[in-house]
Amino acid sequence: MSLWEYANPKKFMQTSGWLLPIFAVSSAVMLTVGLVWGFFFTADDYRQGSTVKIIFLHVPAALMAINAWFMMLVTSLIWLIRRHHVSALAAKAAAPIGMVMTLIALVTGAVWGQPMWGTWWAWDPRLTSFLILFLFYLGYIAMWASVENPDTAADLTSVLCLVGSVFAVLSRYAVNFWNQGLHQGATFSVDRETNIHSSYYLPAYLCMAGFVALFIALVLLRTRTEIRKRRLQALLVRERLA
Amino acid sequence: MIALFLRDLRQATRAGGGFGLGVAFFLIVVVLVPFGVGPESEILATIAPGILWVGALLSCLLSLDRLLALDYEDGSLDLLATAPIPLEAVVVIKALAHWVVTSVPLVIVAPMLGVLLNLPGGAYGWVVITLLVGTPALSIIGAFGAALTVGLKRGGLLLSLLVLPLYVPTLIFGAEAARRGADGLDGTTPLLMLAGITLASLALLPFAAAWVIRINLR
Amino acid sequence: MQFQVSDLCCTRAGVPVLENVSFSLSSGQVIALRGPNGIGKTTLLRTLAGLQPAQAGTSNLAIDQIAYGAHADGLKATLTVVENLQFWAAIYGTTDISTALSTFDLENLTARQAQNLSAGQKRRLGLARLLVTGRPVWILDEPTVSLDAASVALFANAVRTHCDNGGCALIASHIDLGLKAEVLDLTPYRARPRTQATDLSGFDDDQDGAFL
Amino acid sequence: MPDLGKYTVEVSMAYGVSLILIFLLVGVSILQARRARRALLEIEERRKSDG
Repeated sequence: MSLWEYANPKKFMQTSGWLLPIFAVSSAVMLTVGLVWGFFFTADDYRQGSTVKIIFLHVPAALMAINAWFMMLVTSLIWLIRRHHVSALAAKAAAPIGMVMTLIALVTGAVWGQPMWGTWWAWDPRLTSFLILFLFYLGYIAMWASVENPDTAADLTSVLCLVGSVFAVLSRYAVNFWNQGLHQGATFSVDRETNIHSSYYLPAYLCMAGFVALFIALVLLRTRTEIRKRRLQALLVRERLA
Repeated sequence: MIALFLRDLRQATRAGGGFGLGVAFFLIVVVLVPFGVGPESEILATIAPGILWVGALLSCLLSLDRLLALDYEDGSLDLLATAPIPLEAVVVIKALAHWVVTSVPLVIVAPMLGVLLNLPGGAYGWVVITLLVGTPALSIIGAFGAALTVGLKRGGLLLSLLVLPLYVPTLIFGAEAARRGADGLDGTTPLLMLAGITLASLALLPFAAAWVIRINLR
Repeated sequence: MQFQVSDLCCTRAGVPVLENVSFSLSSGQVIALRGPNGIGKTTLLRTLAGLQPAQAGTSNLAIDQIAYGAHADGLKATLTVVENLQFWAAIYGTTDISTALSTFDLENLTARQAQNLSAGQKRRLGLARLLVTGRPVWILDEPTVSLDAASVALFANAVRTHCDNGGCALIASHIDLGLKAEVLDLTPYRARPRTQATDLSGFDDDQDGAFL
Repeated sequence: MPDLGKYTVEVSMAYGVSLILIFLLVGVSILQARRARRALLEIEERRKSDG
């Protein structure tokens, strides 16, 4: 019994088949409870008013946006080293989820910034980093879409993910440096961790757990789809050869 | 390897090689900016270092899809991959030739175009130095992007999409150093960062690019 | 020199096309690859040249003994005949290009740019590249395309001289070159498509079987 | 609807857009999953009946 057993498509399909509903249901429950609680039953912050409620979407989405990329990095490495197809397909499956999460983080960040900072968009280091992350997701997905041979596509996107990760980290530091440089604009950044009142903890954790479960459920579902598509393609090739 | 470098240079300078196109594009970008933002010399002076950097980056990007695609189409890349020199060296040499053909002219004309943008006097040296230090990184990162898209029929647009986010740190440090210079401050820190990026890219990306070319040739 | 290729399995776009290809090649020998279009001649040659990995099997042809000649000649349109040849000579660390020029009757074209050559002349220049590599094993993919009868004879002569000097060649070609060549027909090596029954849940049991 | 004070538009917009995006993602994923499963079943049935 080892982790690599799940690299077998059949085994993966079996296991993910019964894991998927568990994660889907638990994510739905946690998200509903967490978001309803957060939206309807939390008090306004004394400084930020009701905008503090955006935190229940913003923070988990941002968390998942980064985690999704991290997962893609790990699965890409597994593909490059051990050549397990499922791993490469999981990376492919996770990319659109990560991109949507990044988009949510950006949109909620902008909406939050409007009343707090007086502007929809500020080149705040964190927002900027997420914008760059969004571009990386875009490039990664475009790369998958434009290469025909699935194995070549998996190889190319894996290397892209590897190099992209290095440059994403580099960008993060560069952006920090850039905006704290001459332009003392960094007064914007809201220190979310120390500002948050303890009554927000529980719904916030619930939402985070809900987002994690949602991410896992979606990755499983989309990986299953990708495996089937890949299989379909293989069968068509076999028919053509036969 | 010198032969490869000379071949690329010779090819670029012959008819249809695209030599000078980058500089022309750079000129057009710089000339268009004042029409877009207005003729106030104050504003132009503030944004001049940034415009010069963005213009250099775009002209570099413009010529990237020729970097490897031409060799792929005529079969030279196959033959180079089976030749005695390592593919990593091929990538470095080709990026170097690309740099000499596109970026070096840019560095030379940048001060002249700075005049058009009312670049502050102290900034000329900084712009030239940052471009000189930063553009090799643009070429080698671009070579990696070109290697990723080399097998694709219409890879040009995808190439830009892939390469632009990779250019962000280089652009930030390069433009920041130039801007600090323009404001009469010390830009050494971002300049060192820029040099670091260039050196690290030169050291590591050829391996990634060669890896990707081999994948694409399969 | 004796090269042994055994049980080689080649894939094209991840799909096996040739299985268990085995042959041996010794110095002075010419092997002509035969087989219908699409059987995988190019794939086999590219695999041997080290441009793509073999799925299984071994070949003791070292990459640095092979001069590979593909469909495309790898010529630069704006460079002259001499410049093109000199470039490849420099890449392979040789200096003499005059033999190559004379063997393929290119001496009158030396200053002509490659873009102004006819298709046959280009091909001859592409083949002349083989001579400046100085490598013993020639792996050639359809070398005689667009060559006229006289040029084919030039080429056959070049191969003969190469073999007399201890080299050898593996040539995929549809026409008879007039060489004393051993014929290797690839038809029996065509990979059998997997036809094993698939259950409804849809996946073969082995690791990657579902995808190949 | 709770009293969101002067930030009603912003907060409801953040929730609205996010939920729409999430539902879109889930919807598209499910749609693609169905389509892939149907296509695969179809071709496997065909292969079976062909022998």
